[in-house]
Formats: sequence, C-alpha cells, structure tokens
Amino acid sequence: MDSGLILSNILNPPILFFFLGMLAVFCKSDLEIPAPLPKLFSLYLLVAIGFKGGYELLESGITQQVAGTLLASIVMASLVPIYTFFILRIRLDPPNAAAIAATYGSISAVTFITASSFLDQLHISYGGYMVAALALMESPAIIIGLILVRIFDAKDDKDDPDHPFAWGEVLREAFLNSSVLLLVGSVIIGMLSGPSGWHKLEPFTQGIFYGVLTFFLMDMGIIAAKRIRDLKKTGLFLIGFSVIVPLLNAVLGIVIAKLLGIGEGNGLLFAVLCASASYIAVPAAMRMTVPEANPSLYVSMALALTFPFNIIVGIPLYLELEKILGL
Amino acid sequence: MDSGLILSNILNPPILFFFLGMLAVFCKSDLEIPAPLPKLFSLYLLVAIGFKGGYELLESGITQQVAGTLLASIVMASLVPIYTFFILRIRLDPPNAAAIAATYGSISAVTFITASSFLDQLHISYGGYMVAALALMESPAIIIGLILVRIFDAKDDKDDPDHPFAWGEVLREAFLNSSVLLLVGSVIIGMLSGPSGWHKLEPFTQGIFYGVLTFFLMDMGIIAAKRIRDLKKTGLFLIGFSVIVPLLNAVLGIVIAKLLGIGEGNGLLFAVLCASASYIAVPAAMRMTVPEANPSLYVSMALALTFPFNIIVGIPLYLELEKILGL
Amino acid sequence: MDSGLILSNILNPPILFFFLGMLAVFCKSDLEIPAPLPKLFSLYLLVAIGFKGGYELLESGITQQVAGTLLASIVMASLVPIYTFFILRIRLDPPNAAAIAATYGSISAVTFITASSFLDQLHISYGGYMVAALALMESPAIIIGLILVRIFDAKDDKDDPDHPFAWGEVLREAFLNSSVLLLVGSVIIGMLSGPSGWHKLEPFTQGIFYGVLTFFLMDMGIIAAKRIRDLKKTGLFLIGFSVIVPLLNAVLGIVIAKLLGIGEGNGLLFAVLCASASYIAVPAAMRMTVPEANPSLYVSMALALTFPFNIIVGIPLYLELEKILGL
Amino acid sequence: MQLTKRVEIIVSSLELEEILEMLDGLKFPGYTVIRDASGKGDRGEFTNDLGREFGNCYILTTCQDVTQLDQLVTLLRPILKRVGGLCLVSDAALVIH
Amino acid sequence: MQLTKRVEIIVSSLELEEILEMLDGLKFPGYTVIRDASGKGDRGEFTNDLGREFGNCYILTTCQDVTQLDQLVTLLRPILKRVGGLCLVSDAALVIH
Amino acid sequence: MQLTKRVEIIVSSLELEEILEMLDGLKFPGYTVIRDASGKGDRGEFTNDLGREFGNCYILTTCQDVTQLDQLVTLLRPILKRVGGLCLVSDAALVIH
Ligand SMILES: Nc1ncnc2c1ncn2[C@@H]1O[C@H](COP(=O)(O)O)[C@@H](O)[C@H]1O
Ligand SMILES: Nc1ncnc2c1ncn2[C@@H]1O[C@H](COP(=O)(O)O)[C@@H](O)[C@H]1O
Ligand SMILES: Nc1ncnc2c1ncn2[C@@H]1O[C@H](COP(=O)(O)O)[C@@H](O)[C@H]1O
Ligand code: NA
Ligand code: NA
Ligand code: NA
Repeated sequence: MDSGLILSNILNPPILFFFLGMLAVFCKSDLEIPAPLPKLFSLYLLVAIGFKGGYELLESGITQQVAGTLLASIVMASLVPIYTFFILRIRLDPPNAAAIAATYGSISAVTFITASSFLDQLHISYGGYMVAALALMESPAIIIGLILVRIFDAKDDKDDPDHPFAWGEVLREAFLNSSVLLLVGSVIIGMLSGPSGWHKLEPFTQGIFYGVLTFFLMDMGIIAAKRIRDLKKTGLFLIGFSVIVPLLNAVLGIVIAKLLGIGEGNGLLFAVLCASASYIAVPAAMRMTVPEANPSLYVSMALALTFPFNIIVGIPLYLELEKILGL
Repeated sequence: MDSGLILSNILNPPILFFFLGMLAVFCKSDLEIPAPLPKLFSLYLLVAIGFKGGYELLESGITQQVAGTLLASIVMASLVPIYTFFILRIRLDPPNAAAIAATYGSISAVTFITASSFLDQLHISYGGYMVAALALMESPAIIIGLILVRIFDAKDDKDDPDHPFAWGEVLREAFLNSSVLLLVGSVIIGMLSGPSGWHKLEPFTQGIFYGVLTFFLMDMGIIAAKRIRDLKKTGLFLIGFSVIVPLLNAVLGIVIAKLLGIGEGNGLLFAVLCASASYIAVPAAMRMTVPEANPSLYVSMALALTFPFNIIVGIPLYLELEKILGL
Repeated sequence: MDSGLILSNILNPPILFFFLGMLAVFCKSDLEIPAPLPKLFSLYLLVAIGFKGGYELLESGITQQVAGTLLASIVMASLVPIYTFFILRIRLDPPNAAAIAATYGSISAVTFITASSFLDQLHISYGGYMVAALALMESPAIIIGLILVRIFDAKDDKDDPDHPFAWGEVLREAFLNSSVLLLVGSVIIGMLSGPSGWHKLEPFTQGIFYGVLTFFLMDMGIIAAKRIRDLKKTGLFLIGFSVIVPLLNAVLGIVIAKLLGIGEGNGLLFAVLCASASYIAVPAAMRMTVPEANPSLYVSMALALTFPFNIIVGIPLYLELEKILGL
Repeated sequence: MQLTKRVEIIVSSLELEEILEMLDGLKFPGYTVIRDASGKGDRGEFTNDLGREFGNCYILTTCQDVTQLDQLVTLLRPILKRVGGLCLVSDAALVIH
Repeated sequence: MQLTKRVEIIVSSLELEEILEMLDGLKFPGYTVIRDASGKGDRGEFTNDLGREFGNCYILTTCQDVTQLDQLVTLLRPILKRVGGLCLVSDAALVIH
Repeated sequence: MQLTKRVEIIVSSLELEEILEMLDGLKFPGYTVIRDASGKGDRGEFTNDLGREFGNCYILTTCQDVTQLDQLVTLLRPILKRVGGLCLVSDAALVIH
C-alpha cells in the first residue's frame, strides 16, 4: 500500500499531539489535561460537527442516496454486535461477550472527526449527512447488547422481583445519552438556523475546530496510553480481536458503500464508522446494565488498541482499500 | 404582534441550544456542562461585552444622551425594587419580599447579550454605553433590598451585639462583586487600550463570541429546566409576578427610553435591562445578607421563568411594543 | 529612560487585565478563575508558542547564530543559580538558598510571551528559535539547585538508606516535567507538520492567542496579589533580591546578546529569559526534592515581585537598556 | 451536641441520582455530595478522565434513627452488590444549631 | 498515634473565608478544604451549577484540646444558625510524624 | 456490617502516585481519592490556583487488619515527615455486600 498516505496522516498536528500525549505517559511526565477540560473539547466537537452536518444536510436535501446510507448504518450497527458476539463467545462468558460486541457495534465520534479532517486535507469531498449516520449508529448496539445478555445469560436472574429489568431505562440510555442527544440536536439546529446562523457561528465551529481537535487528541493519547498496561490482562485473543474485527468491519463497510455508490469520501467515513468502537457512551451504558461484565476489558480494547489503530493506520489504510476494491 | 419577529428570534442557534438544554433535562438525558466550564463562558462574555462597550464608548464619547441614560438606569434600578416590594408584601414576609424585589431590580447580563445579538441580526444599531448602563444597574437593587429589610422586618434583631450589621460588607457585595468589577474593569480597559488593543483582541472577543454565547445558553437551558419543578412550591401569585412584572418594567423602560430619545436599539436594551432579573449576583448577596429569605423562591423565579420568558418571547415582544408605542 | 515605552506596555489589554486581577484581590472582590481553567490557558499558551516557534525554526533553519544562542541559554541557565546561590547564602541556609537560586535560574514562559507580544506591537522582529531557548532554560537550574544542596547542606542525610537519593527522579523532573515536554513537543510538531499544519491551526494558535493571554494574565494578577502578603515574612533582603537580581541578569543577557549579535528583538527575549524566574515547574520540583526549603519564600518572590516587575516595568526597561548599551 | 450516625457512601456517578432519591425517600435530614472522586476497588480503577460517567461520587449524610439506617442499608446493599461501591458507618456528634 | 477530635464543617462557599479565619484565630493546627461540594439540607438544594456562589465547601480539621473545640463550637453555632451548614465531631487517631 | 479501620491520608498531589502504589503494594482492598483539596498546615498554605502541583489530595481507605495498618503507618511516616501531610485513623462499620 501507499505508505505515503499513512505518513501524510501521521504528520498532522492532531495525530502528532496524540503521540505526544502517549509519550508523556510512557516517560512518566506529569502532563495532564485535568477534568473537566476534555469534556469541554468533546462537547465542542460534537456540537461543531453536528451543526455543520445539519447545515450541509439542509443544503443538499435528503436524497435517496442519503436515505440508503442511513438505513445501511442502522443495519451495520445492529449486525456487528450480533456476529462479533458469537466470535467472542469462543472465549468469554455472555455478559463480557455482549458488552464487547456492543462496544464494537457502536462508533467513536473522534475517529470519525479525524477521518473527515484527513479527507479535508486530501480535498476529498463528503456529505454532511454522514454526521446523521454517525448519530444513528451510536444507539442500536446498546440495545442489541442487552438483548444478547438477556437471551444467552442463564445466570441473569430474569425475574428478580427487586430489580425488574428496566427497558425504559435502557432505551433512554440508548437514544438520549448526552452524545446522541447533542449530536442529533446540533444537526437539527444546524438545519433550522440556516445560512445566517451558520455564518455567525463559523469562526467558532469552524475556525478553531482543528485546534480543539488537536488538544483533544493529545488528551486521548494520555488516556489511551494509561490503559495500555490493562491490555496485559486482556490476553492475545482479545488483542487480536481489537485489530482484526475493525479491519473486517471496515471492509464490510467499504463493500456496502460501493453497493450504495456513495463515493470515495462518504465510503471512507462509513468504513471508519463500522471499524470504530465506542469508549464512552456504550461502556457507560454497559456499566449500568451489564454490571457483571468487566469494564477494563471493553474500555481498554476500544481505547488503547482500536482507537489508536484506526486513527494512525486505519484511516489511510481504508482509503487505500477503497481504491484496491475499486470504489 | 408580528409573530415573525418571535420566530426569527427563536430560530437562532443560541435560543435553539437553550431549548436543547431544557429538552435534555425534561427527557432525563445525562447532558451536562460540568462546573467550572459555565464559569469560563460567563467570565468570557462579561469581558467581551465590557471591552466592546468601552471601546465604543471611547469612539462615541460621553454625550448628554449617554449621561441621561446612565442616570435613568440608576433611577430604574432603585425604583423597581421599591415598588415591587410593596406588591410582594401582599403575600410574603419582609425578607422574602425584599429579596425577590432586589432580584427584579437588578439585571441579567446574558439577557442583555442575547438582546444585543438579536439587534445585530436585525441590523439595528445601539451604543456601547448601554454596557455601562448594564454595569450600573447591577448594584443599587442589592442596597435597596437590604434597606427594605432593615426598615420593615421587625423580627430582624437590629441590635444583635454578636452580629452588628456590616454595611461595609454589603457595599462591597454591591459594588465589588465579581460581575460588576469585571464588567466595569473591562469597560475601562476597552477605553484605555484603544484601537490597537481592540484589533488584537477582536478574533477572541468578537470572532468566537456568538459561539460561546450559544454554549452558555445551552447550559442556562439545563439549569433553568432543573429549577422548573421548584416553581410548584412557588404558587400562582409568584408565577404571575415573574411574567407580569418584567412586562411592566419593560413598558416603563420603553417609555423612559422614548422620553430620552435614545432610539430603537438602545431603547430595546434599556427595556430588557428593566425587565430582566438577576439570578447570580443578587441571589448570592441575598443569601449572605438576608438569610431568612428562601433562595429557591427568588432563584427559581428569575431563572426558570423570567429568564426564558425574556429571551424567547420578551425580546422580540419589547421591540414590537416600541413600535406600537411609537418610538 | 523613555517612559512612553513603559506606558505603551501598560496600556495593553493583557497588562491592564493583570492589574484588574490584582485590584480584585486588594478590594476583596470574589473575582476568581476557578481551577482548572487557568491550566487550560497555560497549556494552550505553551502549545501555541511552541508550535509557532517550531514552524518558524523550520522556515529559518538552524544557523550558527541559532546554535550560539541556544548554547548561551544553557550556560546562563546554569550560571545564574550558581552565582545567586552564594549571594543568598549571606542570609539563608543551603536548602532555601538553593531553591531560590534554582527558581531564578529557570524561566517564566508567560513573561516571555508577554515580551514577544510587546515586540509584535512595536513591530520588532524576533526568531522562532527563541522558543527553543525558552525550552532549554527551564531544566538546568533544577539540576544545579539539587547539586548545590547535595554539596553544601551538611544536614542532608546523604546516605539515608530508606531514601537513597533518586537522581532518576530528579532528571525526569527536570527534563520531562509537563511544561518542558509540551514546549519541546510542540516545537518538534511545529517543525514536522509544516505549512499545511500551520495554516490549519492558525485561527486557533494565532487568532485567539492574544485573548487567551489576556485572560491568563488576569488570573496571574489574582494569584500574584494573593501572595503579596507573604512578602512580609520574606524580609527586605529577599525583596531587594527579587528586583535587583532580575535586573542584573537582564543586563548580563543583553551583553551576551550583543556579543552574539542576535539583534534587538532576540536580545530582548534573551534578556527577559535571564531576568525571569520560574513559579511553577521549579517550585514543584523543589517541593519534592528539597522539602526542607520553604515554598512560600521562593514562590512568593518569583510570583508576587519578580513576575509583576518584569511584565510591567522590566520588559520596556530592558528594551531601553538595549538601546543605551548600543545594541 | 447530639450523637448521630455518620454515613459515607461511595458509588459510581451513574448511580448518584438513584441514591440521592433513596435518601430523600427515607427522609434523611440532608446530605453532602462531592462529585469528582476517583478510586479503585474490586472492579478495578475508576477515574473521571473519560468524563464523569466513569468517576465515583462521595456522599456524606447523617442519621439519628437506627431503623432509618437499617432501611438505608437494606436498600443500598443490592445496589452495591450489583454495581460496586462502599458504605461506611461511624459515630459522630452533631453540633446543634 | 495520638487521640484527636476530627472536626468536619460543611458551609456555603460564601462563608468559607470567615470560617477559615476563625480556625486560624483559634490556632487550629491545620485544615483541609474541598471546595466543590454540593448538598441538600433544611434550606433546600445547593449546587455549583450557577457558580461557586451557590455551592458548599467541606472543611476537615483536627483539634486536641477540648477548650479549643468548645471555642470553635461557640463561634460556629450562630453562623450555622444564620446561614445553615453542618458540623460533625468524631474521634480519630493521628499518625504522629 | 463489619468493623473496620477508616484511614484518611492527606498529601501533596505530587506524592499521590507514591502513596497509591504503597496501598496497592500493601494489598489494601480499595481506596477513594478526591484530587482537588487545598489546605493549610505547618508548611503553610497549599491550593491548586497555580495548578495541581501545589494542591493536596484526600485519600480514603479501609483496613481490617492491624498489621496491615502498622505497615502502612511505618511506610507513611517518613513521607509525611519529609513532605508534610496528615493521616487520621478512626473506627467504622462497613456495609457488607
Ligand atoms: N476499601 C475501600 N476504601 C475506600 N474506597 C473504596 C474501598 N473499596 C472500594 N472503594 C471505592 O468504591 C469504588 C467501587 O468499589 P468496588 O465496587 O470495590 O470496585 C472504588 O472505585 C472506590 O472509589
Ligand atoms: N445531615 C446532613 N448530612 C450531610 N450534610 C448535610 C446534612 N445536613 C446539611 N448538610 C449540608 O449542609 C448544607 C446546608 O444545610 P442546611 O443548613 O440544613 O440547608 C447542605 O447543603 C448540605 O451540604
Ligand atoms: N490538623 C489538620 N487537619 C486537617 N488537615 C490538615 C491538618 N494539618 C495538615 N493538614 C493538611 O495537610 C497538608 C500538609 O500539612 P503540613 O505538612 O502540616 O503542612 C495541609 O496543607 C492540609 O491540607
Ligand atoms: Na463500529
Ligand atoms: Na431589572
Ligand atoms: Na532566569
């Protein structure tokens, strides 16, 4: 493959600062971005991409292609946790298998953002509606994950009178968790406020966007590196899973994108959505609803392996794969 | 009235994000902007409007009209707490009546900022000196509120030897609380640093201003919605007060603005200052100096009713009223 | 000297907000910028100047002049703590003398930034490589300080079997503390990411830079003013030291800059580096490694005296001195 | 001064609302919450570096009545069992005001 | 180890300075403050969502001397009465160093 | 409920890692940390206004075993002596879950 693509991805401030964050942890520096500053960055990034996506969606309108992509997103977000669950069951008990499967069925917004800024750099265009796909792919995995536990976990005391299973709670967690709500809300606000709103917010949502992404990735580097030692407990099976399954999902995504005919840019973003794993929304949901699963497994896999793999190697690799697969 | 004006006010990112914040609370999403991030936004907004006001004041100079407006501001900020105190005494004891009266005598900087960004959008001009009016209207109500308690509250043990009444403390609270100091300081710095300082700060104080306002209003939406359940304990009398008194004060403000002949834009800002109620500076002062009053009354009235009413309906309505009253 | 220069330095938003922060403390206002917001500003400033310096270094290349300046920086950062140690020993015990000497051997990044923004305003140019000098001057003093304690402090139980002296710890503290790492990292990233990275980050690292500096200096004003009362315990000897030694170091710096022939702008920055004292990195290192020294001495000297002196009077004064000394 | 039971509860931020509603329901006189606590226990390490979703909360409350305490412990135990956490009870004297 | 009284005070952020000056005045050996506490009590709910003006503070201090404790309680009680808050006293052993 | 020793440690943020590794090494069952504490003691005032480097941390842990506590105190004392801080031990009952 074209190693120049990987290099041009790496030699960007956001990725370089990601490395700097990791380096700081490895050499035991005291560099940190104390809470709640990372929260500021992540709220900002969600609002900025949601708003931009909504505005662009307003400009382009909802075409058949858009509808097809959104449907495919929901399908992939539901299928991935199911097929990975059975792979994971080879080694793991139902709760852990379901929690990890849900993690990989959902998405990572920062991976998506990094991919779209990579496309910007290469002047490859993509549609604002991909942000809607991002929003739609966050929730299904949470629900599928729970259904899997309910079906396959015999130990789960399904009729515990003290803790009747709260589906309302789960649905709220899936569809109204802060990142889904903020993303969907920003898309809608972007559509409602039109060009005048867009221009007034531009210096904020566009101007400093790349800088905030850079800072946030530095923090992600710190956090990811701190979790790397957890990988020792994870075992080779799950380490392999964290790299191979994203690759597999990316290929699946590329094929689907080809069938939908959505073009190179949108195809890459769709592949990246399929390949990425959630390390905040889904883990938080799993902690509450599948407490028997071990968070240090699914968080550290998604954060310390899949996330760095995707943003460093995956994004340029998937673009190359698109070319090879003739998109 | 022209409902298009209300609509064009609502279809703006700041107001829409305010609704999103409220919605998040109503549907029990976990969306939050953790402390101290909102403080960052509010410090920023005060500095930005103060600095802009000071710079514009330097450009325009202090004319007779300016002096007249500033005088009228002080007069209104002193009269409103007095007349509303007697209305409130119909149902409340002196401490609560005084605390609420002071709250409505003072102002809300965010309401003022939202109004000025509404004017910007309609291309209606206004003077930088209105920021000075904003700064001047924050303090008098605190002092008047305390005087009212001292005069009318028989239970208040005026000669408690352990706690002699600390006027120094009250004056400091009124004139040197952080928002007054920051606002006045920024106005003066805006005047002192002139065009060169202005241009160097412009990308910060102007460029991202609208975006920070948007974020801050999202947080205000969350906070306001959380207080709405407190309104149940408030009773109909105070709920009516929270909407009718602002309206009344706005009309008073419009009439005074007409007499002063300060034009449509300045008139709207003056009306908004009269109509708005303080939910930070004055409540904090009242908590310390009138501890017998119930904060959940005055904070929730100002925050959960008067503030949303003003920014959603009030601002366009007052502009319409200006036209009807022939300004 | 040209008092107009001091005035034009003072009448700038960052310095004026520094005064506002001090004023807030003196009149007991509750103005504060709660943690961790100041950390956000300081991380931002380090990244922004490092990135800019790296990019400019890439443009200019490493010339002989650059190499000479960097060498001189390391020499000064090592000599200053040694000569000041012997001055301080007149009145102080070895641990306190060493800790203060190290503080003055190292540098203050904010003083440097304020000086460079002063140069920008006067349209005097300077090289990006001065940021590399800044980074190099942070560490040596920490090591020299510790060597001085080890040599001169008889009480120091050098062979305490429970606490063998951890040189690894000290070196890490010196070369990998968060500000050195972030600065060096940003310089390298600025060099690696080249013009395309530079342009994409510009609105963030350049556009809002002056505004963030302004906010940060307001916070520094608050913090410095709070430490002023600590100066009472410091005594006249150390108060004199806090003003005279920076002056002396600045003159030394100017002379060296003249010998190196690096021009007016770089000369001023070099003088400011020599004159400034560290109030975070070095004090934190000293707290851990020379716990017998009294932090309220070295922190309050550097923060409440030397820092305000440098940014208010020192910077314009050193520029004047450069002219007088014929640079 | 009045003798009282001092109750400390440490739970995941995600359960905070539930616990506070429980305290309200059991008519506890008041409580204090410190939101940003991190910690380590049987379930591994929890910090708020990824957001408060992964941090813990510290709750301090008091309780004069033994039956009230028993009710709390009865309701709390299954939660602690399910999602982890800690509850410590000690003796203290309350300054009456 | 040395027996000591462990004193916890919870007050509004607005009163923090006053209380700390009081502790200094009474020559308390030291104290620790956690600034961002929220809570609920007789006066309703207090959080820092609107800024620290509405949040509480948690103060921990120790005191070996009974008369010192009495002095503190005497000075503290009227403040707690006026603006609310909580003071708990318990027993602890201090690791001497 | 089970009787336990409740151990509170207050140290400079700079020593936090060291203390937590010590607790891990001594096989303490768990701990809770509140990062942003400020305070005053023999060494003067410490706040996080300049960054966490100058703030304190509050650590809460429990310990059933007297020898474990003794080991902790033995290891902790020289650190407290060198860089300051506080360690308080009190009695509490742990809700078993
Ligand atoms: N022995 C302990 N002492 C103090 N805090 C503890 C202890 N055990 C657990 N915790 C706290 O409770 C949380 C959940 O504990 P666990 O359920 O054991 O994982 C931890 O993250 C700690 O914050
Ligand atoms: N029983 C309690 N346990 C713990 N904290 C309390 C208790 N009662 C009151 N507080 C705290 O003290 C503050 C003021 O209480 P109050 O004066 O009762 O409104 C509350 O906001 C709580 O943070
Ligand atoms: N008596 C005390 N009560 C509570 N906290 C204390 C006490 N003494 C010291 N501290 C805390 O321990 C830190 C270091 O204390 P010191 O070593 O005495 O300077 C202080 O900054 C306080 O946070
Ligand atoms: Na996925
Ligand atoms: Na008003
Ligand atoms: Na220096």
